[in-house]
Amino acid sequence: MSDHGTLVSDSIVRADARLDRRRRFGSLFDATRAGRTGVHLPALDVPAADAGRIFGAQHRAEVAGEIEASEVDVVRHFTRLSQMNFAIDTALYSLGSCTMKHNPRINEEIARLAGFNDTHPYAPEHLAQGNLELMWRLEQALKALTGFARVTLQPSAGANGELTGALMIRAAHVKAGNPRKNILVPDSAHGTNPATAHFAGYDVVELTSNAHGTLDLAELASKLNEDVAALMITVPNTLGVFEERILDIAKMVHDKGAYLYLDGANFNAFVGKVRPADMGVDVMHMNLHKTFSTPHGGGGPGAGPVGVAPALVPFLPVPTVEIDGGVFRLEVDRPDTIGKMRTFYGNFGVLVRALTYIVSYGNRIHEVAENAVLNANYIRRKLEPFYHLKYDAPSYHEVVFDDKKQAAFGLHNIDVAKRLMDYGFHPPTMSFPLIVPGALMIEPTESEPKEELDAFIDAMIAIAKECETSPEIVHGAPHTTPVRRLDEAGAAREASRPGSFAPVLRAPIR
Amino acid sequence: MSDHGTLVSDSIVRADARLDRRRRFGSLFDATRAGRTGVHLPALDVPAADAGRIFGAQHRAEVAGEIEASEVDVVRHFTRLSQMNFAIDTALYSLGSCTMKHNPRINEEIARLAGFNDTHPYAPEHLAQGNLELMWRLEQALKALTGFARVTLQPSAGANGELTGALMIRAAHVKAGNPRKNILVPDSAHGTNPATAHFAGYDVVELTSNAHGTLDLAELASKLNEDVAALMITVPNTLGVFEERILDIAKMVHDKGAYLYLDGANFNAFVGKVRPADMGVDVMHMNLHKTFSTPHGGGGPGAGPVGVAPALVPFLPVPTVEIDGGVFRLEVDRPDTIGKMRTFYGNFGVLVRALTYIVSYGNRIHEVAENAVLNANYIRRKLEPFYHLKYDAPSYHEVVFDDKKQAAFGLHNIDVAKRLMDYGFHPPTMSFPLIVPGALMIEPTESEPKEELDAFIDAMIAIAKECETSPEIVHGAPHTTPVRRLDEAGAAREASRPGSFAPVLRAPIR
Amino acid sequence: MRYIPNSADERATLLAAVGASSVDDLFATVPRAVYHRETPPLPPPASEIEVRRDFGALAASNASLSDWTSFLGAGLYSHHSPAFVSQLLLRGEFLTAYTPYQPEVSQGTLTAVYEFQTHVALLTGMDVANASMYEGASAFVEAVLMAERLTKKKTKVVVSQGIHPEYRRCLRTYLVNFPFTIVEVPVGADGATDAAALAAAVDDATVAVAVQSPNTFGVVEGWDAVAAAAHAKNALAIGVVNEMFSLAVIQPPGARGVDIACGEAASFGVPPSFGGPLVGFLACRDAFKRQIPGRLVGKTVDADGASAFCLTLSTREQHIRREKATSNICTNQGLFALAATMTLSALGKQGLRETALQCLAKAEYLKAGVKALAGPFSLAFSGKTFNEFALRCGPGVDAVLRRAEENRILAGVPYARLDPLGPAHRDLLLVAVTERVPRAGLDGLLAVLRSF
Amino acid sequence: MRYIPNSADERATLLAAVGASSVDDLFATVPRAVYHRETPPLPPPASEIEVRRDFGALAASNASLSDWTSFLGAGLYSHHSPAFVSQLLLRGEFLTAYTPYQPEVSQGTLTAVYEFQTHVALLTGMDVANASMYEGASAFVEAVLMAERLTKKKTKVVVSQGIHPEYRRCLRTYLVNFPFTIVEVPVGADGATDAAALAAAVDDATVAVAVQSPNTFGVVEGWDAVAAAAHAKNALAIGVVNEMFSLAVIQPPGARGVDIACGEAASFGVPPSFGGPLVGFLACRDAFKRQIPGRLVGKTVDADGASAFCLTLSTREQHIRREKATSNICTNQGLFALAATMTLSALGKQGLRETALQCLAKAEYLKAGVKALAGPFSLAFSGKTFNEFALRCGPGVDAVLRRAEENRILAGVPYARLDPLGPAHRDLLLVAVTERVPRAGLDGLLAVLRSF
Ligand SMILES: Cc1ncc(COP(=O)(O)O)c(C=O)c1O
Ligand SMILES: Cc1ncc(COP(=O)(O)O)c(C=O)c1O
Repeated sequence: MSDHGTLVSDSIVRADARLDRRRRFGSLFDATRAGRTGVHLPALDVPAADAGRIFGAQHRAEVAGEIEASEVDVVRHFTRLSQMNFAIDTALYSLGSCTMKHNPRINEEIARLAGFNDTHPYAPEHLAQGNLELMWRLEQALKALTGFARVTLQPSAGANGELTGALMIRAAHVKAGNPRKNILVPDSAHGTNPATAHFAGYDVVELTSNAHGTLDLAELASKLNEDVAALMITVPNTLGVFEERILDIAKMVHDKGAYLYLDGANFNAFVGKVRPADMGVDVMHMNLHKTFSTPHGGGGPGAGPVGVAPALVPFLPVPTVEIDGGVFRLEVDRPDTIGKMRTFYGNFGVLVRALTYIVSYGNRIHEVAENAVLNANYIRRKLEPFYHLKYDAPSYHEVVFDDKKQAAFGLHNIDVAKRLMDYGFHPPTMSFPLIVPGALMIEPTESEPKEELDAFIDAMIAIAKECETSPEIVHGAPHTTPVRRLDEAGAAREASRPGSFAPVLRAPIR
Repeated sequence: MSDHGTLVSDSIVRADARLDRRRRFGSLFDATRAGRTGVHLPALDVPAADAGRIFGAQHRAEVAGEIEASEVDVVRHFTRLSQMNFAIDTALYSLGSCTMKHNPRINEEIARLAGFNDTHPYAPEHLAQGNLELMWRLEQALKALTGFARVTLQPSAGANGELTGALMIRAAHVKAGNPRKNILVPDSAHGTNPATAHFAGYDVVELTSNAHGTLDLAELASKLNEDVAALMITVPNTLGVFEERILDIAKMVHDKGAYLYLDGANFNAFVGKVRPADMGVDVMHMNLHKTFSTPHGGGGPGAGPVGVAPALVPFLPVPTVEIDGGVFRLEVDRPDTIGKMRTFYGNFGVLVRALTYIVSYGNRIHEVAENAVLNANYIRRKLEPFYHLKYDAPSYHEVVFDDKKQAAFGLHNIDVAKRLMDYGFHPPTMSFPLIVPGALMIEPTESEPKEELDAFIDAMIAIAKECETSPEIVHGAPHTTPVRRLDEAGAAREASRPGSFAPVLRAPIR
Repeated sequence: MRYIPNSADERATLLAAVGASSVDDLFATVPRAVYHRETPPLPPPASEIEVRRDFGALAASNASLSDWTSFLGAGLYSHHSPAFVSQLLLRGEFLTAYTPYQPEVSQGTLTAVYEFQTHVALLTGMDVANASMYEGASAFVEAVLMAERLTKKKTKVVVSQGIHPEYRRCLRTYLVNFPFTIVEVPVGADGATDAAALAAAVDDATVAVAVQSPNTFGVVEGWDAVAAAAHAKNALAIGVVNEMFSLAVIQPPGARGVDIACGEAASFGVPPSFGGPLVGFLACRDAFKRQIPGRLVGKTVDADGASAFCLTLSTREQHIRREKATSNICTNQGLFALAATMTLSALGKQGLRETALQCLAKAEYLKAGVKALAGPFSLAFSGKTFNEFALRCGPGVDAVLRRAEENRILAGVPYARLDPLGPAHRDLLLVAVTERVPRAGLDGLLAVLRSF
Repeated sequence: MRYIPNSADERATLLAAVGASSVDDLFATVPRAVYHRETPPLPPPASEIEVRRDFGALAASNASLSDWTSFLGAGLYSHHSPAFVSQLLLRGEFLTAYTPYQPEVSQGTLTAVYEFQTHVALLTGMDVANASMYEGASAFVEAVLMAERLTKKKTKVVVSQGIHPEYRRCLRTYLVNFPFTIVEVPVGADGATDAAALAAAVDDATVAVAVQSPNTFGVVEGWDAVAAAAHAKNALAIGVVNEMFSLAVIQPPGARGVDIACGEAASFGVPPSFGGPLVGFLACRDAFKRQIPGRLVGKTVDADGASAFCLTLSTREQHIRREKATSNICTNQGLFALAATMTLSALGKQGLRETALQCLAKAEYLKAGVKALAGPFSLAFSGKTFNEFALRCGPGVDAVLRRAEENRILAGVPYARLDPLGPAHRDLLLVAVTERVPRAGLDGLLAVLRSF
């Protein structure tokens, strides 16, 4: 374990890459073969319709350019593609803020039951009682964990939850007579926070973090006034630091008639330990695809339920799920509602997975937070001698190092990140927090075993040493991935070129 | 496509293998951690039992040495393990005689329906009508495709089907007054054939193949006598050659009162084109895990149904599935039955998959055979200039080359096989037919697309050229697999060492 | 707990290593007043055995489309999903990966997203499509916001009432704080948007003109008129599609002058799942691509010159541009965009068309059946339809639904479900049909109607 | 056809390349008299939609243990299978691989098989286990044949009637052509094999003495007596186990002198699937390993010295030794041995024991309930049991089954199902219980009994 840093420069004989089937995966569009098909339907059992006659000039004769492939081709293509991905199912995924934790398979099994998966949202309510009960139970569980008066399950992801919350805040201010103008957002915030504030019709006023990475209360006081609709903070923030003065902050905000919005993407750090409503939070979204372990699926889907204090309940999006005499129903008639954030009721399949997860942990769910924080602190402690830590306040679920030490050798966070791939780990987050240049934001989550943490730590230390001894190896990394380091600037240039995305059509649309 | 043979000697920088998580997969027994567990049961809802009191001296306090791991550890372990496997889902699997064809996913879905998968064989028959109907329908379909009077679905795999057939033959001879002594088996036969004959209580008399790789009728005549219980042949045989004189052979066999047994492992070459019963075959097993596409699962399970001519029907194993007035039932009372080949009724789950497959092809199932034979012939035609073909009779579903040309450069079939892995393909079969020393037995199956056949052909040609130009590279292959060429002799030595398999026990059994 | 690997001993080792004497130490900066030491107010942990029992019972109390004959659509259509799709989605490499920020270890996801974009572009006749939006309605809102950015300083959007009421409701919800006027244009007797009214509603302040086809009554609209109305006043034409199979037999918006196409792609093998997760899409002409919201995958090369894919034009996005971003979307619908891509790959050109033709033929069969009825039912509109139509129910929608349920038939969606508080169309039932329903199912519904 | 990639054009290209003018040319050596040009006598191809409908209906007509309270066992016990198992089994790399003949590209399968062997060895207390047998009964036959090879020239096997009747039936079937005598020894009033009769039956010609524990009546046997009886005459002791969870609370055969252990390992998360595929196992003492049938995975190193696994001692097998092989087995139960390995890994030491203790406690609860009944039921035997016992049914077995069915309870397996033509034990119902059945289910069965 301890003799890290030993480099192995292996000369290996590869087969000609052009001949190695394992290395020839492009788009299936480049492998399409005329005349093939991968699905076969029942024989048509009603008279055929003449689409040409029915639609006349609006008829389309074919979707030119579409793939033609057999089932075999398609199964192989996607199996091969998957083999080029890194995933939490294979190793520690240090991507900070993304909470890449174990995704239990029972959740997938339950979400795939035909009684959930193959149900239509417009089925009569009496034929959807199980679905409604599930949503109701999830709301109760989230209320219990947050202390809020109600929780809407409708938002499709975290950012959508933020917008839902901001719109409710605005609706409440409007109802009170003045929509107000600004939302305060600390400079450490995730990009969705300012973007959301903007899309809710507010101007963003940025708050500069103090030396601990937390809110500067004097600055907050100076910027808080009757034009401020809300303060939008993240707890623990994106540095992994808890806002120690949260109770004071809440009071200051409330004193000005503003609302306190909490970005709950980091709920994983305190679920079961602290109820956000108790801290004076008025609105909070939760990322079910983080804290509650629904899989990220290479980009989504998520779900971003929003919990609210009593004052905001009238503004919840419709419908809500209500229970009357043991019967569940959808309530659409809520006069002060902001309206709808999407079709139907939310990412129901994600809700199923989240409730399965919550029920599986039950009253031991605080162990999630405890172990997430413990694991992050262990990494911090072990890597502190090797990587610079700009903010040294106590870490919760994640720790944000930076590349200051490595920069001395001409290497940057991206080099460390890419080299980590050669050791079999997913790199940390680098794109934020913006207040840490060269950030390496590491979040192990509670579901990493000690030996995996140790292996990750060893790899990080080995890389720190490589930066000193063999910078060119780190700079040239990764060396062992399906593709080498990409030209991302070239991608942007290519994307900007007129017509660059246009699918190759062999014939005009007809 | 045509510039094969270009070698790329790449010098790449790997991470220290000891630090690369992707390369550290051993047995989970080596990664067990005290105190972990991956399954959690409902709280015990009846009074606890005191096992120590109940079993006294027979009580066992723990299974010392057993794994201790969390669900996370286990999911990761097996995901990582799988990534070290080659599979038909990723590329052409040229392993001859094994019929590695596409395994449709609908078969897996159907076999996993709780109404099939979670049913008990001793449930009352009226609560298992769907299962019995499925077995009955599969028997009807196999009868339609083979022309046999009946088919037993009980045997667990091909070899078990062979034994079932041989036992029925013997029972018939016994009933006729003389069990007879020998079974004739050609020298090209798969190893299970002679082994089966032996376990059925017969002596094996080997028949030497003629210059075309088929039966020498004169030799057959000379060895056929009243001591012969059966002739056991494979059609097409393991060289991929059809017994052109099969009708004459059947007559010769029957004239001596013997039975003609057909090893139907190669049914894939003629399913839907020829009914074995029409050729005079009396008994044939089918490998559902070959012709009928049930997945091999890294070694099994299979199913080896056996079809029989009317004379052998009385001897079928019990139970059979019968239909009376629309109700399906299990018949156990068959006085001349050989008995039972296993518990229950067969590898039911495999039967479900096979019937799903047959129903999906329906009356186009002969296209399986046509395309399997076409693909094999295409490979043969393209590789003939580069690899030696000992028997040049027309090929059906497979073609057996050998390493005569490569031997001139000091290389053998195993070297070609291992090098093929570097090109991303699974090697051909080498262990038989015994009459082709240095065999390279290639079976592409019908489910390979032309471009995959071409890529395989290009790889084989490139290797043939490498044998001439860079024999050391071929000899040292594989170079790019999770492990390099294994010391198999060392494995046998180690296995023979006393106590070598004994699990490491940290404590005596208590 | 089986999801937390470290044993109590191991946790103690970690605690010692970080120099904490207890877990509470790690939470020292949480104000004591709100820090909980007691266990959370939830029941004890449930085992898999209990979870299967408990959730199995919930699921069993719903009407699954696997067991019922369903004519439910209204924006979400239940098509065949090939068996391999749900199984390959379970591969951990797809399921448990994050957004492909690190392309060297995400080529699988990236290639698939690029293919998704290409499928959407081909189907809609557009030049560029993004990596997915949440679902149809929010995709529609994003299309309007995009048009606003492209046309600058304009303040009005003209929207057909043939657009799904929930989409229009979302537009109102999201745009409430923008200085925007939303003008709705009704449909005519044929069920299609009143072309004259549409053209009349457009003025120089108009950002965009938006129409859905087939529209919420199932009626096929003419894109040319929409484009003409928009372009006459330098506005953009937005085409909404939520039954993507229609594009295999009907001219796509991109071929008929529409500038932005958006909507729902769940028809491609995405399970309905009580309405989510689905797969929104947004596609546009090349000239507008720098204003597209959400993720976009593009092509590039690696250090060895090998071609590869990565996320690109990310300066449009919130993690770079913050409040100036084209949208606040971050997490999208990756896994179900993948499901749609897999399904489209297997269907291919031939399967797409065959499925569309079957849907069309079955809907025509039903419509002919309705016309042949003597009873109190009629087709509400005369326009052409694809696989859904509005049935005017003399006996009332509820009576029809109930009678059908007795035969394990879900007869359709009452228009009132889409627009619960609106006054219009209370007697309309939206009846949709896909290739999943055999003729016996169609005849079953006709028999129910005939029984009135 | 979607499973055959090549299009008609591509097939024509291939045909041209091989120089054939039609597919028929390729079949020229098939005698014309038997060569079929017409399509096979089967219905037209079924689509996935039709397959789901058709097979879905068949499946729905069976009693699934997921929906019923089940006390069925009798050699096949329905235990919990963790959710991840069936999902990981779907990974193509496991599912669609062949037997690992080429170890360099099969380390996944090989490692898992080695683990399976290790689990079996640990559980049974043996030194070596093989890669799996078909199922319990054939494993038992192979154990007897192995004993015959090891003891040479002996001709008799002594078998307890406590061994599952189907296992004994298989033994008779397979051995019919060997010059063998099978002597069966009855069980006593406690349900255990009559120890004196057993010892008396063994003589110098005896190859092996075989006993099952828990036996087919659920009764726990004493291995020591079996080993003593066998070894007294230089025969081998064979221990059959088909409820492997018992080995977590009861001394294993390997610790008590037994030489070969065999049976069924399906209890470890393998779905019952109407009786197959299951997972036979065979384990033995080190000294006997060269006579073990079937595949065996061993350890070795690669060219770089890295440790790795491969199939070994294959000179025992049919592909090398042909008629001299230790068995004709080739394909085994790979995938389900993997399922069992996954399940065992997750259960681990703690889960194994906890599951066993729950089974035991629930069976004891039921037995106590039966004893407390006033009615016409009794425990048939007095011996100790693990999770199954024989219930003597005064009202007749069928009446009990029927009454239970009305309450969606599968009350047990009539002994007559195991031995349909035999005369004995017609009034016995074998009642088995596992951790899957909650107390309410146990009480439900007791209520049924109480109603008589
Ligand atoms: C701190 C924080 N806030 C908000 C978000 C946005 O959540 P989502 O991606 O679900 O929209 C994220 C996740 O990326 C996040 O890490
Ligand atoms: C020609 C032939 N016969 C018999 C068998 C034995 O079949 P199984 O492995 O199913 O026992 C095989 C398969 O390996 C085979 O290829």
